[in-house]
Amino acid sequence: MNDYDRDEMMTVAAARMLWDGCVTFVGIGLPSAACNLARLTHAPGLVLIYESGTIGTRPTVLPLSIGDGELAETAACVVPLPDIFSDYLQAGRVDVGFLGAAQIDRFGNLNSTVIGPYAKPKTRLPGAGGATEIAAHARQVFVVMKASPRSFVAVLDFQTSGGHFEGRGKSGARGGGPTVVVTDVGILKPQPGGELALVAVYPGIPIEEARAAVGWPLAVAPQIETIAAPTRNELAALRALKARTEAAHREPVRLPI
Amino acid sequence: MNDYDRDEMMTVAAARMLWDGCVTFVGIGLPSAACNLARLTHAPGLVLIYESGTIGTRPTVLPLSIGDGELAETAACVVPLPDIFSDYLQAGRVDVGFLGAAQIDRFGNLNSTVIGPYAKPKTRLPGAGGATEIAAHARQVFVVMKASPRSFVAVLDFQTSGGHFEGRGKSGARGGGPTVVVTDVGILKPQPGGELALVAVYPGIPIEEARAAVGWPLAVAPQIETIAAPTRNELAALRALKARTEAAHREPVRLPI
Amino acid sequence: MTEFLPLSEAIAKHVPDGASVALEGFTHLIPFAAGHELIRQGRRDLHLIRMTPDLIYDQLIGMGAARRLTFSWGGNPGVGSLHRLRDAVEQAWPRPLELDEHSHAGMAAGYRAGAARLPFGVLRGYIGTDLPKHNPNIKSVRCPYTGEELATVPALNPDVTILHAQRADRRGNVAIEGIIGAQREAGLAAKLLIVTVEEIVDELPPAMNGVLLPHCTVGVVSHCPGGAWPSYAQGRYARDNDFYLRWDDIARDRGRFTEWMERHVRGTSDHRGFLESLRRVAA
Amino acid sequence: MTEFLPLSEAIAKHVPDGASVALEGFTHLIPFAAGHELIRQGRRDLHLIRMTPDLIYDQLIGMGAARRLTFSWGGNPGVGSLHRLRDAVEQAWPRPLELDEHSHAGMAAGYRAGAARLPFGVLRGYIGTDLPKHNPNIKSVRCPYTGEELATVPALNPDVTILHAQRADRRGNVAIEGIIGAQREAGLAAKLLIVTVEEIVDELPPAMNGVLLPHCTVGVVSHCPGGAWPSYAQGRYARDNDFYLRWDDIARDRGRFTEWMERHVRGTSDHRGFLESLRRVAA
Repeated sequence: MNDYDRDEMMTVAAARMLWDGCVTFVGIGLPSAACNLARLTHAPGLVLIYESGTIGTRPTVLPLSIGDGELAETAACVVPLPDIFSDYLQAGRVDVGFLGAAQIDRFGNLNSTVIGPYAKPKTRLPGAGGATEIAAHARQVFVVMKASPRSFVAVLDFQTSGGHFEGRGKSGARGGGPTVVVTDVGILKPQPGGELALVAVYPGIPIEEARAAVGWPLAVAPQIETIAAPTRNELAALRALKARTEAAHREPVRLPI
Repeated sequence: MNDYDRDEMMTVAAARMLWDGCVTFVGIGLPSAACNLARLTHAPGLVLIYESGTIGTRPTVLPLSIGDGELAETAACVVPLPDIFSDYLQAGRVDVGFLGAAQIDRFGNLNSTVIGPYAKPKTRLPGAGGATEIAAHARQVFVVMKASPRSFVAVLDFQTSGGHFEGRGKSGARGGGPTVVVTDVGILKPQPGGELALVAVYPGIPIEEARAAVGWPLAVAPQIETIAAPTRNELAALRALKARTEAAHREPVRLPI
Repeated sequence: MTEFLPLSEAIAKHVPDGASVALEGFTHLIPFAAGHELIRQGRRDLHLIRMTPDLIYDQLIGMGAARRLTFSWGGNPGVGSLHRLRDAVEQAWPRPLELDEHSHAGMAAGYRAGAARLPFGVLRGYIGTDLPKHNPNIKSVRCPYTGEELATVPALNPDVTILHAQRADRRGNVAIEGIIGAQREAGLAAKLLIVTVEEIVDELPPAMNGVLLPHCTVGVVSHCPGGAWPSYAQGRYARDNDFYLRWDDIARDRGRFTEWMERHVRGTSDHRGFLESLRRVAA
Repeated sequence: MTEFLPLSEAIAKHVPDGASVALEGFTHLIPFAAGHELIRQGRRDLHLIRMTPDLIYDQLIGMGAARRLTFSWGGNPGVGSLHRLRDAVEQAWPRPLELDEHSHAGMAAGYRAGAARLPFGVLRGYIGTDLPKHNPNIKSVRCPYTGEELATVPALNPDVTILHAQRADRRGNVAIEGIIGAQREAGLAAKLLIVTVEEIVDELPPAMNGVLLPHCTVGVVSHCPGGAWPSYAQGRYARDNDFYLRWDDIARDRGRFTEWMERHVRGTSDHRGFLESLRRVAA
């Protein structure tokens, strides 16, 4: 069973961390794939909330955007976006929020705003969106990012969303912050004090590769777990989901004329 | 055409003041009768908002409560009650709000809270409900009350809702306050300075009767209008509405068992 | 996970003496059956919260269950006074009742803040009224942009909110249709939400933009047909306006009130028994 | 009274140079046709407001229509960057663009405050982020009950909000179905609300608890079938995900972008012409 790629390994690793009944705040891309994989395998009662306002969606294919029509059609209900942020996220009803970013630092703080100075950026990124308050208020945050020294940096260019920053406890943030960072070379978790350390690797990926992919001297937990490779069942479900998605998105859309 | 009673005269007088397209915040009782009479006669485009959350209702009978099922069934839409108060009333979208009360003073301030001291009342009344913010934010307030020296008083026991009180202009109130007080003996309007004066009487009711029904020395406008008696058409529409209402409310309700 | 419990167990397990409890529903879907169960179980010292106390709070107050009342309009809609509420406030019978009195707009802002887990709500309210003189909970805040002073109310976060709704599914999703008042906000503001429902179905149709309380917001569901009577359930049964009129007579007199409550509420074992006892009277 | 106007007249009459304009719709029902009409009429110095700028704001910004942008997430959803937005921020091309940058939760609070005509919104937000260092509009207020410090945003009250919806009736009531994002709040927050609709019907069915903007909240209705493309209208046509992908190529290059806009938007007289010009390319 070695016929999987690193994206698949990451997706499966993230999906396994979700439990049945867990309320997740889902972003597009790998988090959406991981959540729907979990829902289609071990966690059928997973509650998916997309920030567009859909609660309890059960899409048969992965959405391209966070507001695809299928999310509304398969939702338990569709509520105004302001309600999602006030009455669900801020109110502490989200168990797990997923985040990615352009940069992460050793405390799990994230940058999705700019590379370079804010007033005159080298690269203008999309910005916060829901991330700032997901980072503050979801009970746990799962960060999913491919590791490289350019993205796992010693100093962020801009802090969009807070991880285990100093003073978090008194900041008014209701959630616990990042509890895990899933990368393509292994899994990091915050240690007492909040600094991330490597706690697990994937089959065939040496610890040294993980350390080389991180732009600061990465702490390594005393015991390193090796994550089990994706099972046949997991891979089959994930690939079928992706195949359905590609087929659906290939269907031509007619101009409304 | 002398076969009408004072209630009918008041209702018709109030109804005539409403215009087609006017957005009204309606209370139960005489205001509801006046609004629906207007809608069924000269103002078919009147927009009725009940605080229960129904917007654009077109009931065929008068509701007994402010949340009767027919209001929902005939509404353009039903929204949460908090939206009514924030996005419609506070936002300044209500042209006319109707109010009644147990007591009114010469500036159109109203009491619907207590007779006697607040902490140890002689009579505990229902309280503010929507009245305080209707008085503050409706563009105009129409007060409808039967006149008597017990209810038209020199000094309120408690001010529940503000009329033309001192400092209204700087109070944050967005609306214009009471523009008319419809009583069973005539019609009062605020004069410059805010004090109410008698501006109109009904056929056959002398000014002296109106003055005697008010517990302060009532100012009288230089010119007193005499309101036209209800027309045959108005009376017919009002009585048909009331007959339909009584018939509907006489229908026995079965216990849900 | 939403619990499914008979109403008597839901109340016994989750609503202790002294709790703050909101039974919401604006004219429509008032959870009468749940209120009666609080009376049957002899709850004491409750902090009752409700925009429009209505008959069910008249009954709770008259039976001595309440220590404090947070409210904005306390009358019998379209009829007149709530005599038991009046008697408690005017004569402290059967016990004194503290009032935390608001306007509708203020209570709506308090529930909304509670639902969002903000500590306070802001409104352009309580203008030209004596209410703030008598209620220290009404304060103000200055707008950091315009310098304007705006009224504030503390967030309302009841220990338990009880709602009545038309339907729930077997996972605990609750669907409501019709006038909803502040039900949604009061439900989401609660530490625990209990919902009594007319019917439990295997699966609700997709609600799209309708009103649904997702199961992750619902603590307990109790099947309780007719549980809103004499209030109503849109599409199921109508408001018993006649009973609201008759209540005026029943509640006017302490003795008659007590007798009625002993016979129909405390003398019956559940909501079905309550309705049956009334049917016998009517027959 | 709601006005019924062709889109070109609605824009000509109600959206002057320099206006603050919110075109809302979260992925769904984005008012593309209205945005194109702003470009056709050569609007300048607009203050554009929108949670997720999307392609339509990329086009407006790239054509030099905007002076300032209030937003919370500026990307091509599921695809990547908005190249014209980036070019304006990074290189001031074709002109500099002021940013008033927020989080989604902050903008939602701003729209909600705007809809309620409160001067500011409160949220437990902007925690652990550098945004307040760069946006002086993000301030704070102290809770008068708990002493906690909470973030505030100024109310958003656009001069004009433009929405796209499925249906309006002849009085100007507007019915929306599906994902609504902050459309309702942005619409009610506006000094004037313009709605383009797929269809105008004699009478809408009663909406009960659905989403309806009553005619007294709607300033102008314009009939504009297909007006959300390449976004979508639930129940009418699907999101053209493929166009969102293709836009990445078109917008990456200043020349190619300008040529595309001149040909398809400025070179057509209305939305039907725009769609037809694209059909010819596809054929």
